[in-house]
Amino acid sequence: MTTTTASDLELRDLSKHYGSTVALDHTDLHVPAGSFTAVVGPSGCGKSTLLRVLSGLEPVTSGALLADGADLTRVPAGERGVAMVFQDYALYPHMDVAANISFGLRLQARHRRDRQPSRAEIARRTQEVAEMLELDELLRRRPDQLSGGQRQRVALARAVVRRPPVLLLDEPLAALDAQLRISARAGLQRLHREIGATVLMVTHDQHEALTMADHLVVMRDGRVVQADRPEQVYAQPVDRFVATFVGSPQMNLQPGVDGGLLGWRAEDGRLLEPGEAAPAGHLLVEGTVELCEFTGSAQDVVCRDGRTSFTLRQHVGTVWLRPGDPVRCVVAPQRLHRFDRDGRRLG
Amino acid sequence: MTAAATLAAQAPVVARRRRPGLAGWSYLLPLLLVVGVWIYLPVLATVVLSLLDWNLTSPTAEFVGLDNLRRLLSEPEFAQAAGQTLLYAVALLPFSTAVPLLLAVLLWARPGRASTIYRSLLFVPAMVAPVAVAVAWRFLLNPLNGLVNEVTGRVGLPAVNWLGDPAWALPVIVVVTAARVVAFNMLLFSAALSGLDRRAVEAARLEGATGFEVVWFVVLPQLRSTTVLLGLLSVVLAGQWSFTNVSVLTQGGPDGVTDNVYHRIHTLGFGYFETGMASTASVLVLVFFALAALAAEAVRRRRGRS
Amino acid sequence: MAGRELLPDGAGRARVGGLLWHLALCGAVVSLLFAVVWALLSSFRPTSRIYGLTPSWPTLEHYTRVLAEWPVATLVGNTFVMASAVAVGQVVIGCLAAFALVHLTPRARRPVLALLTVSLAIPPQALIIPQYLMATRLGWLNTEAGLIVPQLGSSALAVLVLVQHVRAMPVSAAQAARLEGALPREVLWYVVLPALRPAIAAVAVLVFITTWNEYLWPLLITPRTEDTTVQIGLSQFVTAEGTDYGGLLAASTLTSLPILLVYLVAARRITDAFMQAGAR
Amino acid sequence: MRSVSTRALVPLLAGALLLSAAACSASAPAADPGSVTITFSSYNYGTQGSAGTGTQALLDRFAELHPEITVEPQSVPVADVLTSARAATAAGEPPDVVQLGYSKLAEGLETLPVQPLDELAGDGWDAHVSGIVPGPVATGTRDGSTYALPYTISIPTVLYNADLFEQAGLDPDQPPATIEEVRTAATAIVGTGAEGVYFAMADPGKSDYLTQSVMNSAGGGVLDAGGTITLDSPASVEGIRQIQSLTTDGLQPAVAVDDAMAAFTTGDLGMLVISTAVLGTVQDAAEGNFELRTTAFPGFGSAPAAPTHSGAALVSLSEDEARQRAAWELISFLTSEEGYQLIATEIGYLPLRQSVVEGELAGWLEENPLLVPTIEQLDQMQAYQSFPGPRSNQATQLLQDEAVEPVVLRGADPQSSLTSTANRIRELVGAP
Repeated sequence: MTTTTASDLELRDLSKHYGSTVALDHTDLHVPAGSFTAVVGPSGCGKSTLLRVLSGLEPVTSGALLADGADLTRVPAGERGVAMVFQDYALYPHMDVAANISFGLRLQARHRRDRQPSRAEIARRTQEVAEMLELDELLRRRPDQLSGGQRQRVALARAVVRRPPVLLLDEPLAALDAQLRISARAGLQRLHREIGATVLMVTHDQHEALTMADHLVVMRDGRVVQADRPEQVYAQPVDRFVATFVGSPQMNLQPGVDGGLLGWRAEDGRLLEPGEAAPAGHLLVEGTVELCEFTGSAQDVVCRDGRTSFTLRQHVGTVWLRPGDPVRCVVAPQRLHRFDRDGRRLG
Repeated sequence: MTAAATLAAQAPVVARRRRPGLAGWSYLLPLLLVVGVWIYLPVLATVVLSLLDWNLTSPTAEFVGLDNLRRLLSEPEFAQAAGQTLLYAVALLPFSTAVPLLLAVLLWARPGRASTIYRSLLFVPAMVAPVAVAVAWRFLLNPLNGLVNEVTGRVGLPAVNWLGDPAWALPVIVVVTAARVVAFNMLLFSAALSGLDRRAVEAARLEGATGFEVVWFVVLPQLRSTTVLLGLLSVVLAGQWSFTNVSVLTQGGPDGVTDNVYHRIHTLGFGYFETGMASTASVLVLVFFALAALAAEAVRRRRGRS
Repeated sequence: MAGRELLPDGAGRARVGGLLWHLALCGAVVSLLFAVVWALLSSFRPTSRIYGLTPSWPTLEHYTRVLAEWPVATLVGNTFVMASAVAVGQVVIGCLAAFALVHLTPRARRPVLALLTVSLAIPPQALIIPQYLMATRLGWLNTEAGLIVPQLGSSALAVLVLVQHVRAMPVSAAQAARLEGALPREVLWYVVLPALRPAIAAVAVLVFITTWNEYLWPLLITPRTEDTTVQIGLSQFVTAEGTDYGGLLAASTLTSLPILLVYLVAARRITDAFMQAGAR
Repeated sequence: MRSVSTRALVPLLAGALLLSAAACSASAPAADPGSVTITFSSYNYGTQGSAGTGTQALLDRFAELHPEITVEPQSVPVADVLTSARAATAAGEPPDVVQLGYSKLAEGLETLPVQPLDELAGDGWDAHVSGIVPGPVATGTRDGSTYALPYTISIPTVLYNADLFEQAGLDPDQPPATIEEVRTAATAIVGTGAEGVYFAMADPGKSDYLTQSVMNSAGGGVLDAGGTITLDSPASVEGIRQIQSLTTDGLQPAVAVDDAMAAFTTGDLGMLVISTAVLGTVQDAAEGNFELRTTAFPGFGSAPAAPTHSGAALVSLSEDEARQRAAWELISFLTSEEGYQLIATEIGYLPLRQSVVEGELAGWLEENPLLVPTIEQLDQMQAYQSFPGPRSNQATQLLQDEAVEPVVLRGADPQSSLTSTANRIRELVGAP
């Protein structure tokens, strides 16, 4: 399934105000062409507004929006070559699946003087994308006769059939049940590879963002806090907020020297053998096990030391800790994250 | 005692207390009572009256069978009135469907304080006393010194005796009636529009649809059932909606061109006290609409739409 | 988000589109309201100027005379009682029937609805005589009951609208309540009615206005002045000696005020009632 | 089972209660033995303007004279007088005294339980009726008994705009007396740009009083003494044709009566030929615009004018003995000298007793000259003729809708329209 070249997106000092509330606050962002970029952040951080502004459904208050360098800010919604899948799918209730998918192409044919793509071409591409998303038996069904998963796939098919250079996904997996979500995740990534467009996915689920994206953007209060490869954001969180927001369980934090903070990931803690001394330079953490969360291949052990608590991950093969057991573990210096008094990363 | 058994023990209590059959019918009773006594009993009386020659006050009424029907069909006035009732239905159709739908869509396209104010203003004609509006129109349409002829005169058009000229009288009555119909149906369409999924409209915008295409391909198709319903209602009620204006402005004249079956029945029943003929005319109207309703039902069922 | 342009065509075209939008709607308002406004203005013109187009100083002569000689209060009072009683009556009957037709006796729905639809087409002019004879036999001449009860007969439209809304409601809530042992009466009261409130408001407004403007029935059933309604009162201005236009226009303005006031106060709620009624 | 039955019946009870509670609220008024209560259905009562206040004055005066009789007035729209009277009769509670328009009288006499007034009056009848103008009394008499006495009578008269007359070079003190003079005056007035004359033939209430006045004055008439329908006779047709020629020659606007009245009150119409009943309304509307004057109904050719009257008579429908007597008291007062005097001064209808004209009214007539020309023409007034049988009102409406309006306003051929309509009426009422 060929596609036009994916576009590289760029937001320059972009702001969006709804009356007095500020949804995007001088945001700067670069979305690499052809990437699968996930935008994650707490609710109200401006990620949905980002999509609505990119798609053109909302006008920009100030700043610029570029695609491959071309200024899109003033270009009307329909003419930006941007397709979007809504969170609640927004299918056309009175059209069957085939009509839903082909509506965009039929509009294109109406608008162009050469009346391209032709009726046969539209039918072919509709059939092709329907097969790709396993919808070919459902083409005559109406939206209200479809399951949640099927509706989501129709919404995807409708967006993808026009071969858009940019595909926006608004919490695409939120409405699916757990089982369907896993297969849909793989489906979306496969789809991204096949159509080669730049995909920008908005989600509140940081786990989803980490697993699916090749470019991760963390937002807060209308601003981009960090944008990088997922493993880089996971390994080098730029501040306390990113550190605790990305990755589960949350990064353990405890007061560091001179008011700063020391953070370590649950999997970076190494259990000491009874009587073993803590190696030099390593951080020693002690406590007793409060509860254990078994996840099949590993176990997250939540321990308490007086007022503070921390989580340690044990992998299969070691002796499983039980609530009430004493815990002494150490963290290697190079695995430690140091934050200053304001939560910004040091070094 | 498995869990299922204990559950079963309780179930019958619930089932026994709930008797949908009896309760259901007792809920329907007020409606059946009221419609039965005050609509269908009088219909029966009308059918009986249509077979008698009685003027309501004389003690004797003699059975004349279909004589009333023969006299009714022989007089040209009733046939003319019946034909014109259909004319009213067709003429009022755009004012009960297209015009209010257009206004409702315009208001719906730009939600906000302005559209709320416009919607309230546009609903006013539905609330003002019909007699007052009719009288105001008599002023405006006065051939000698009315405002309408004043304006058309300035533009160079000849002065028209709007309510007195057989060519113009019916269209004028339709226009005078239209305001109230547009006002009512505009609000009903607005209600239907508010039920639509706004996200689907945004999706269409993203697919490159212009404002017009969004309305034509996404919005209007979803309003088809409401439009058809209001269209049918308009065909059925057009005669009744125009009744007040006909009786106040033209009394069915000139040369009977503005008469419709409802005004004719009123003239027969109350003007001439021909109770027999008035009842016969009503039975004919009732039979016509009952057949039309059955035909519509058959068409709908054969088309298989639920 | 109020005020948000639903059909954005880019900045430039939006401004032009906006202008056209306002023009079209102002055009509609003018053409629909012209006669009503003309009637209102004419009610302030002195009798000698009421005909013709020569401008004149406004005068309250018609209003003072109407307020002095015409029983405005009694007429508006009678009509208000009649219209509200009929509205409440039809809504109660409508809700009970709609609930039963959808939840309790669905088998009865098709025949009953057919019966109601046909009843809409029956010319009221024909039924008036038998209805009048029945009402007077019950001794209801010149009484509130005579005005109200027979008009409950035209509940068909109310039922048809309410049934549509009850059917549009998700069935799950009612079924859940019934599973918890709720009686039909409780299902209606606690589950169906709260969700039906906007539709009820919409129907109540429609019935109130239609009944307020009813002419034929009050004419016959309440000949006595103290018991009759506004529309009959208005016809007293059309006399054998010619029509007293000034008085008629002043009187109809005065008697339209109550509905206009109710509407202005409740305009938001009435239009919203219609809007939500649609949303169901 | 027991709990189900009671609770399920709640909506059932609601419905039944609604109906029964209403039934018992119609308590009959307690009749105290001494006084009698009678109902008076009047289309003037409660209306705006002099008609309403005048009727109230009459009833107040009657109450002073007869404290033992309480009159309960019922105001009814003028177009629906017969309707509500017949409906009330069907309901078994007919009004005791009814003000019934002459165009509907014939049908009323056939279909309403009208009482012979001469029997109710007993021996006082001859003294009472002798002073009244004979024409309308004759109309209310059927085979020897009089069922209706004239109450509010008006005759067609010519209202004219003295200022317009002067502008057109006509002498306002020499108003036209014949149809030919009306034509010449109208031609002059049209010369000044205003409309010439308007005969209110197409009466909104579908009454044919003006049609009959024109036909009578032209030597024809709707019916002849023997009861044969003569509205299509050459003389009748000629009368109507003369009125039509005014329209075709552009001297008379082809508009509705309401439109013509509006034009007259704004001074755009020279002469308006209409019933004196509208004098009050037109006088108020014309105030300050121009000087309003009146003259008698014009003659056709050499024959004197023979206008008939419109307006209403009083009939009694009560069956009960005591109420019949009370009804006669009211009718006799309203048609007494004092009654007619009040009717003329308070409402503006014609005083139907010559004794009243020469008596108390003489002074009043000086200040209110508008009625004088008509009063002087009282003796030429013809009795209003109604078609025989229960369908007479329908026949009258047929005459007005099918013949008079199309001919006068829309140029239909007088002879063929009147002939075809005459035949339909002959078949309808079964007359020769």
